[in-house]
Formats: sequence, structure tokens, C-alpha cells
Amino acid sequence: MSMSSVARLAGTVVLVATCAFAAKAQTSGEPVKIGAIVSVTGAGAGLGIPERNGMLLAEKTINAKGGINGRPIRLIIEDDASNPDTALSKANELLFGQKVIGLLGPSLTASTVAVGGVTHANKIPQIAFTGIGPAVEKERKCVAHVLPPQKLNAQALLEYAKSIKAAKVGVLHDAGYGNVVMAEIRPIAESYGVKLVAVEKFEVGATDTTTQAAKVKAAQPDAVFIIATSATPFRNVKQLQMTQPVVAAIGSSSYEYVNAMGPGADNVVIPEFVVGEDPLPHQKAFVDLYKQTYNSTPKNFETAGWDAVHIMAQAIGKAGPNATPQAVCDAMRGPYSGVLANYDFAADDMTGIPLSSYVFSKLVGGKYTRIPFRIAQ
Amino acid sequence: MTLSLVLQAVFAGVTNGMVYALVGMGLAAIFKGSRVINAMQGEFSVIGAMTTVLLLTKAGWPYPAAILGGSLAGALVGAFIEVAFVRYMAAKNASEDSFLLLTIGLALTLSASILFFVGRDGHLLPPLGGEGVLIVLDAVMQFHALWLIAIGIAVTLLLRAFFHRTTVGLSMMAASIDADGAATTGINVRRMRTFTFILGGLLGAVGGILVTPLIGVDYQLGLNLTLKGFAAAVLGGLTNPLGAAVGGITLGLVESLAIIGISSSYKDVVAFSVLIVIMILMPHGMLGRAGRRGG
Amino acid sequence: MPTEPILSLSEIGHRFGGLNVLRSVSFDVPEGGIVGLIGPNGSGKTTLFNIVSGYIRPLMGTVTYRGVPLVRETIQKRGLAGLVRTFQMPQVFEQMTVIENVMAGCAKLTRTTMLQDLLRTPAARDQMRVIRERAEAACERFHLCGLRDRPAASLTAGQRRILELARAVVGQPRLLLLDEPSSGLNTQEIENLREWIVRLNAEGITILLVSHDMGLMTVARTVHTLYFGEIIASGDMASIQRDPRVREVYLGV
Amino acid sequence: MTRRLLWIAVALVIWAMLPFVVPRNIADLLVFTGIYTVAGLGIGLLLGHCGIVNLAQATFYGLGAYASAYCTVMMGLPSAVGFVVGAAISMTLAYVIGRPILRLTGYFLALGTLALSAIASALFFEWDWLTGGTLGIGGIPKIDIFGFVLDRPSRYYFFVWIVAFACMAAARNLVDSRTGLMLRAMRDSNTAAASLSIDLQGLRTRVFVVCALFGSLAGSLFAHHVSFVSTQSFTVDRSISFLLIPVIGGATSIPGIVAGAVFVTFLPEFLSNLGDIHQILFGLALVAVVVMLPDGLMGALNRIRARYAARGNRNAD
Repeated sequence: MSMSSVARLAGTVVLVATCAFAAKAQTSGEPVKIGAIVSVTGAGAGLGIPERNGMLLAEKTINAKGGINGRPIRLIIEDDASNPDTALSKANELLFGQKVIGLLGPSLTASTVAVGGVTHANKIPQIAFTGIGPAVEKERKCVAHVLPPQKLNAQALLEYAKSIKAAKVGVLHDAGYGNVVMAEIRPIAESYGVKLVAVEKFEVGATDTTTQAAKVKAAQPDAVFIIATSATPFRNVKQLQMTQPVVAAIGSSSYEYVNAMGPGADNVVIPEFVVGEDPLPHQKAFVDLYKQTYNSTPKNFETAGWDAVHIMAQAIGKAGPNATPQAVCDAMRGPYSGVLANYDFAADDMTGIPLSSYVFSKLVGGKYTRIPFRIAQ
Repeated sequence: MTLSLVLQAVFAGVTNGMVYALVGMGLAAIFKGSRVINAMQGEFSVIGAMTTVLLLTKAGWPYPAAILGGSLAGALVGAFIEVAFVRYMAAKNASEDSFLLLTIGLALTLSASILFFVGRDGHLLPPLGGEGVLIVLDAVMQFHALWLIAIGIAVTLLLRAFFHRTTVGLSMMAASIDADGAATTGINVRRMRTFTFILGGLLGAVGGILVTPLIGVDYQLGLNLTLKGFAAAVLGGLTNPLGAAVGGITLGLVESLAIIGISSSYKDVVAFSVLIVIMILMPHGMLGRAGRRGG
Repeated sequence: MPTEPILSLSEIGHRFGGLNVLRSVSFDVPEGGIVGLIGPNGSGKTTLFNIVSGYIRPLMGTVTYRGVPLVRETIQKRGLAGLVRTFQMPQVFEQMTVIENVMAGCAKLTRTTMLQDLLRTPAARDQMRVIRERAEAACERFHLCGLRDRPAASLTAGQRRILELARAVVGQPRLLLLDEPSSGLNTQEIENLREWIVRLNAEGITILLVSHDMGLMTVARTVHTLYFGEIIASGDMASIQRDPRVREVYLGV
Repeated sequence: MTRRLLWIAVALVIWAMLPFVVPRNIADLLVFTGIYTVAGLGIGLLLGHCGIVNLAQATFYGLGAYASAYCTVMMGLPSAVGFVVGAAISMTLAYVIGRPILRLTGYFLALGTLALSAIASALFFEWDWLTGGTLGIGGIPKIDIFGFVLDRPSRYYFFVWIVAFACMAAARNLVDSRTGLMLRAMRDSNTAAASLSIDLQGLRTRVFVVCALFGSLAGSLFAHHVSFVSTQSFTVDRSISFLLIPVIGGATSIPGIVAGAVFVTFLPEFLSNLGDIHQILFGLALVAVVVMLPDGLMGALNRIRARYAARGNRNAD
């Protein structure tokens, strides 16, 4: 190694260092601490892990572009193990221990309502990865939701059933998530010309629902709704040679469930928001970035994580450097066109997602495809 | 309540029942051989099934070899548990409850380890006899389910013969009924207990492998299988494996008939209520054979 | 017989599976008396004993206690009526001290509800005081004060038998059933036991004594001999020892 | 004797200062420890004194919580009513169900309580008109005593621990009372106790009812602390962690129950920031305690103290 090559080598090293340093320089100053609680373990892990990936990607992107008015974001992500009282302890730690400015998550409705009690009392802005749930959440004006209320999901399912002229519908749903969506479907089914000929429930985490599926089959419906967070009912419907089209709720739409459905993952239509294989134009940039970073295709919950961080960052930016949490709350309440959908957090359901934002995917041989059907607003 | 619905319920009931029976038989075998109620019996099934999945998909073994590997894995874990823990506690003649608590602890540890090392998602295995189905009066029965029931019956008869006709089986029974008595006749009680756990592990693993093509296996499946296996073994009087088979089938049928009779969400309520009633009214299980020391 | 018998057994029969353990046993136990029941092992003595004390319900025959036939009465109810038994192997409460064992015997004389005990109301404290006083008195009387605070597990066979006796007596029984009380005792302890039997009987406790120990049995006024589930001879000790059938059974001569 | 009083005084001072010294999430955990102590006391009585493995405590814990939630949120009644209604329902259910189930013994009783717990958690899901199902009931008000609202862990801590001390005193009274005497006799020898006219079945049922009372009280305290209840908090695994309290702490000693409660609440918290491995460590911790310390932490402590004392005496001789 002659002296000149050493010198040249040193020069390049210095050059590279300054660039990196320069990039870093733009985000000097005290980091903005944002807390997050997701279910990385337990029953809700199918939601929590994609949400976490979406949030981390958003943090990296925002910081690379200079953070919020020059200050980098620091996400502190905790796992509530799909348990509401763990979620509450973690919320206490984030809000009062770490003194975060805002809170993202949790992934499950039960944890959201538990944590919402604390954020609402202390006026800390929160963006939950759940649809608005029980009545008590309606008064919590600081808790925004990046996923639609179950009423909207119910309408989307019924809109599709009406579009394929399925007058008689059979429903197979679990006692948890299924119950909640079912409670919204029952009152409005008539108005869509849909008659519920069979409604069969099974316990969460059931290992076999063949008998329930057989009862639905016996009612000879035109289409079958499956509302659950497990793949078992999809397999049983296929095992019973039921030929009717299956319409599933957004909760069943993840690659993990699709793999576990095995042969059941065919002729299944799902109203959701993101079909990574064939994204809407405004979603393309995010989908490509996600594929490049995690080399897997993003779906609804990854996108929800991504949007949540951006919404919080924008609100903090708008509210100014040392704004009070209440000021960030107010700044958050307004329209925001996200990758998942167009929100309006000023709406009374704190979500404001219109029916037209729904995209309908169809599972063909275990692969997602996007069908042209959209709900006209 | 069409006939095909009832038939479908019976098919589903017998299939599930046979799975509960296999897990229950493992439990009854271990209780018969060591007086220990094994609360981690379901984990043997998960270990057996997961090993088969990994051997099949990752190591690329042929299916029959993978099944053998999975069954052996269950047996090995059974042996390890007995040698590492049960033997030590038995030497300190620990109480019934502490054995139950030991196996609960092991169940928690094993399911968490599977979550950590193998991951969270569920896996399926290719069904025996292909994807075909048998349709009778519009009620559907998968070929694999037929295989499962056939193998279950074969295992039951094999087990019965093993305990009553082979010397190892007889000495296992003797060791459990009266350890000191058996020791005086030259039976190595400790080795017998290890064999019992190996047998229990093997049965659990076979149960797990057979059920995976139907319901898929993940790290949480263990506790559910243990609970239903418990119920099957208790309904069968706990000390005789054949009883566990009858108990399992009964439990499966009660569950699926409850679904069409009452409503699908009361399935577990009905199944466990039946279990409690039978435990109280028929202390020796449905087959009424005495020799059950646990209750 | 001036007074009505405290206990009378009529045609008691029992079977375990195919094995006929008791064929048809009938005899009375007069109030205030000491009645003995002897017989080789396997003669059905303990089964008869378990039937009288309520641990087993006989397939045939009735047990009448103070004129009342005992059919579905539980062990506890018979105890409250004064019919108390001891066990072949003395069943002392191992992890409890001697005084606590005796106190447990007094529990049946006192009444407290769960709520009173939870809140430690004056009534509960008072009942506890009564229990403690009675137990102290019994310890004094049975010369157990030296061992008062030692766990029962550390007692010798003789001391365990006396403790079991004290615990039964402190509950003011009327009829005391002693099951092989001399088993495992040395001669000195058997002599001590014999004195206690006589003294308790003198205080009005009727005693039904089951034993295969001829020496101790001399304390009984009438003795019944049980052989393969049947009474083969009755009478005082002297006549029993001369009875040819008993000699044949016992001495094989 | 004064040395013991001194120790108690020091402990009380530390106890009173603790919530203000530690960070808020530790205070939050200390509140949970108090709640778990109350629930654990019931299990300890059954396990330590009657040798009964009770895996149904989550059911009574749930009933207490749902009663408090329903009375305060749906019917707008004061929180005290929730405690009383919850306790009444739990005790009645424990009596009605306890009588048949407690005829079982050994494994079968443990399995019976496990089945009871499974039935209850299925019904909690099913009767969503009462329990709110998976959505649960939110907005449970904080307890206020004469206007003083206990909304922060540091304040609620005192209320919870005063209730816990009262329950400990009640348990201590029970152990020293006539009932406690009969319980210990029953545990040492069922047959001998029966011969002394001790009503075994009645005793077991009554202690089961007391255990349900403690479970329900703990449930109501939980509801007002988390101000939200849902089925996920009353599953079979919750019953298992309640059972661990006396097992780990030592079933027959009241301080053992507190030690067990600390173990069950703090261990998962500290292990959880080690990532996904924490559940394995928790399972292994249970196995280690069951194998190494058959009579729990307190038992081991006593053995060490005894050995230490023995060595002390030997030196003194």
C-alpha cells in the first residue's frame, strides 16, 4: 500500500463521513419521544407485528428526511402480550415514566379501551390500530382510530353481498372479533336486501368448526360470511365442499392466516384497504419501499402503522416545538390523506374513513388479487 | 335438523373424539405407569407435529420418515422429562399436587420455547390418503379422518395388548400399582417409569401428527388438547387406556351434538359440564372399573 | 339386664365382592359395661368395627345405638351422639402439637361460624378459650404435659395411643370403641392402657374392646369370639379360654 | 418482643413511603401485587390448609370485576355496591357449585375447578349483554372516599393494601381460630378428623366460599384500578398464575402469599423487556420453584433460618 493510495483511501473515508454527518446534522436537537403499544405476543400478534414493522419504517423515513422541524423522532415500542391490564401498565410507564408526547396503538379493542382511559384523562394524543368500539370511546376526543369502526366493515361486507345478488347469507363467526362485527350486521342486513339464513358462532381459538359450518351449509345460503381471527373456519368450509363464495372480514386478512388456510384460501373476497400485489396508485410508493426494506408484501396493518406515525408527526409539527399534548390533540383533529385511506379525525367516529376507500381483494389459489369492485360514495 | 346434519355432526364428533382419545390414552398410560397427571400431554402432540413439519419442509425428509421422526421426538422429550424432573421429585416423594404443578410449568415452558424457536404461525401437514373425501347422504368425511380413526383404533388395541400381554407392559402396571411390591420381584421401577413417559410421549406425538392435517398446529394448541385429553382420560376411568378411547369418542360426540342441539357457542360449556357430572356420579369413569386411586 | 343396652347389633352381614366377611353377627353391649371382641386376623373384627362407627354401611342387619337404629347417620353424627372410635394404627395429627391434637378433640363441644372466626369476634375468642382450657385439663389428667408442645410425629407408639385416647375422651363420649389398642405397645405401656380403660369405665364410659391380645382382654366382663364372620363363643374370659371350639381355633389343639 | 414491634414499625414506614419514591409504573405494579395478594390468600387457605388445588379463582375474580363494572357503569350505583354484589354472587355460586365439586379429591378436584374455569370463561364471552364480551366494559369510575378520588396508583395503592391487610388479618384469624384448628386436623388425617365429628365436607365448602370472596374482592379492586374489564383478563392462564402465588410463596404462611404475589407480578414485568424469551423464563422459574423449593420461598427461608439457628445453638453449646 503506497503512501498515495493510503492518502486517497483516507480522503474518501473523510468524504463519506462528512456526508453522513451532514445528513445527521439536519436532525440535531432533542428527539421527539413517541410511545407505542402493540401486541407482539399472544392472540393479537398477527396484528401487532405488522403494525410494528410499519411504524419502524415510518420512523426511519421521517428521520432521514429531517424529522419534525429538525428534531428526530424516537419511537418507544412496548408489547402488551394481547392483554389489557399489561397494556395499561405499559401506558402508565410510557406516559409518566418516559413522558412521551403521543401514543400509538394498541392493536386490540380491549387494550385500546383500557389505555384510552388514561390518555383521555391526561389529554395525551393517541392513534389506535382499532376501529372505534364501545360507546365510552365516543367521548374520547384525543383518541383517533386508523382502522374503520366495525359498522363500516359490516356495511362493506353487505355492499359486496348485494353486488353479487346474494339474497341469502350464512355467517360463521367467532365469539370475539366475530361477535362485534355480527352485532353491527344484524340491524342493517335487511336494508341491503340480505337475509341471514344461518348464524353460527364458535369460541375464539377453536380447533374445529366443521359442525358449525355444516349447519350453515344446511341452510343453503347464496354466500358465506366468515368473521374470525383464525384460519380454521375457512378450511372447514372447503372440507365440506361448500361452493358458495366466501366473504371474509378484514381481521382475517394476513399472509399468516392465508398460509394456515391451506386449500381453504380460494374464492374468498375480503373488503380491505391494501392489496400489496396490486396497490392503488397512491399506495405504490409505500408498497415498494416496504418490499425493498422487509422483502415481503405489506397489507392493512403495516400500512396502518406507517400512517399512524406520519399523522402523529404532522400533528406535532403543526402544534409547534414545545406545544402541550392538548394542542397536539387539537392539531390532529382534521382531514389527513393517508396511504391506507383518506381520514377525517374531526368526524364523530374519530376516523372519518369513507366506504369508497375500501378495496376488494380476492384469494385465488392462496394468492391475493384485486377485483375492480368499489363502493361508489 | 336434517339427517345429513346429524351425520356430519357424528363424523366430526368421532374424528375429534379420536384425537382427544389419543391424547387421553397418553395421559392414562402415564398416570397408570407413574401416578402422575401429565398437564403437558398436549405439548407432546405439538412437539411431535412440529418436528414432523420441520423434517418434511426444512430437512426435506419423505413424509413417512418425517412422521417417524416426529413420533420419536415425542418419545425422547417424554424420556427427558422423566429422567430430569420426575425421577428427582419422586425420589423426594413429592405430593400429587407438586407433580401436577411441575407439568403445568413444563407445559408453559415448552409452548413458549416452541413460540420462540419455531415461531408463531400455524402449519399444516399433507393429509393421509390425499385430499379426497367420502360423501354419505351429503355429509362429508375426509379420507384422512378415516385414516385417523383407523389408526386410533389400532393404537388402542395395541396398547391394550401391550399392557396385558407383554412382560414390559405387565411390569409397568405392577410398578405403578405397588412400587415397593414390584421392586421386590426384581422389576426396575425407575426404568419402568421412564418407559411409561416414553410411551406417553409417543402416543401424544402420534395424536398431534394425525390431527395436524385437519386443524393445523401452532404453539398454543397444547393446552387445548391437554384439557380435552384430560376429560377423555377421566371419562374413561383414568387408569385404562381403552377407557380413554371410549371417553374421547363420547366427549367428541357430546360436543358436536351439543352444537346442533343447543347452539355452537355452548359447546365447551356442555362438554365440561358433562365432565364434571361424570366425575362426580361415576367416580370410576364410564367403564366403572375400580383401581383409580387419584379420586 | 336392668337398663336397655347402649348398643345392640342384630344379624349384621357384609360381603366384599364374593368374600363373605360377616355372616350374621348379633350381640348387645350393656350401658357402663366393658365388652370384648376377640378373633384371629381376618375374622371380620375391623369390618364390624367400621360398620358400627359408620365408615361402612352393612349389606344386612341393623345397628341400634341407645334405642335408635343407625342407618344413614354419618360418622360425625354418631360422634356427636357419643359413639367415638380409635384406630388400629393411632391416627394422630402429625404436624400438630400434642396440645393441639387434644384441642381438636374439643372442637365438637363448641360452636363457631366461619364469619365469627374470620372476624375473631368475642364469641369466637370465648369458644377458643373453652377449647384450650379443656385441652389443658385433659393433658394434665393423661400426664401429657411433658410432651405438650412437641409435634405428635415425634411420639412413641405408647404415647400416641394415650394421646388418641385423651383426644377421644375429651369429647365426652358415651361409648368408646377401641380397635386393637395394645398393638405395638410394650408390656409397661399395655399395663398403663389397661389402668386407663378401667378408670374411664368407672367414670361411666361404656367400652367395646377389639383385640387379639388375651392378656388385655381380661379387663372385659363379657367377651365374644369372632371366627370367619360368626360369633362362635360368648362369656367371661375364663369360660372363653376353656371353650373347646375357641381352643381348637386359637390353639389348634 | 419490642424488637418485633420495631421491625413492624420500620416496615410500615417503608410501606407508606414506597408509592411516592418509586416511578409510577412500579407503583402500578405494587397495586397489582396488593390485588394478587388478596386473590392469593384465598388460594393459599385452600392449598395450604385443605390441600385443595383451586384453578377456578379467575372465575370469581371475573365475577367481582364484572359486578363492579356493571353496577357502576350500567346502573350508576356507588362502587361499594359493586364490591358487595360481586362478593354475594361469587359466594353463592361458590356454595352452590362447591358442594358437588368438593366431593371430588386429589387430581379430580383440581380438574373439576379447571373445568369450572373453562365454563366460566366461555360464558363470559357468550353473555356479552352482561359482560360486554370481547369489547368488555369501559369507563369504570375511580373509587372516591368522601370526595377524595383515588385516581393515581400512588393513592389507590393505600386503598388496595388496606383491603389486603384486612384480608390478611381475617386469614390469620381463621388460621388461629377453631375453624383453623379443624382445618389443620383435616389436612393431617381425614379419617381421624371425621371420628372427632369434624364436618370435612362442610369445612371444605366454607373455605371454598371464603376463597371465592377473596377472589371477588380482588376482582372489584382490579376493575376500579384498570377502569376496564374484558374476557381476556379472566382466562384459565390467569387462574394458573393465581395458583402460583401460594405455591411459590409457601401456602401456609401469610408473608409467603405476599412474596408469591410479588413474584407473580414483578417477574413477568422484568423478564418482558428481554424480548420474546420472557415466557420461557417464567415457565422455567415455575419449574425450578416446584422442583427445588417444594414448600415455596417461605418454606426455604424457614429452613435456612432453622439451619442458621441450629448452627447458632451449636456454637453456643
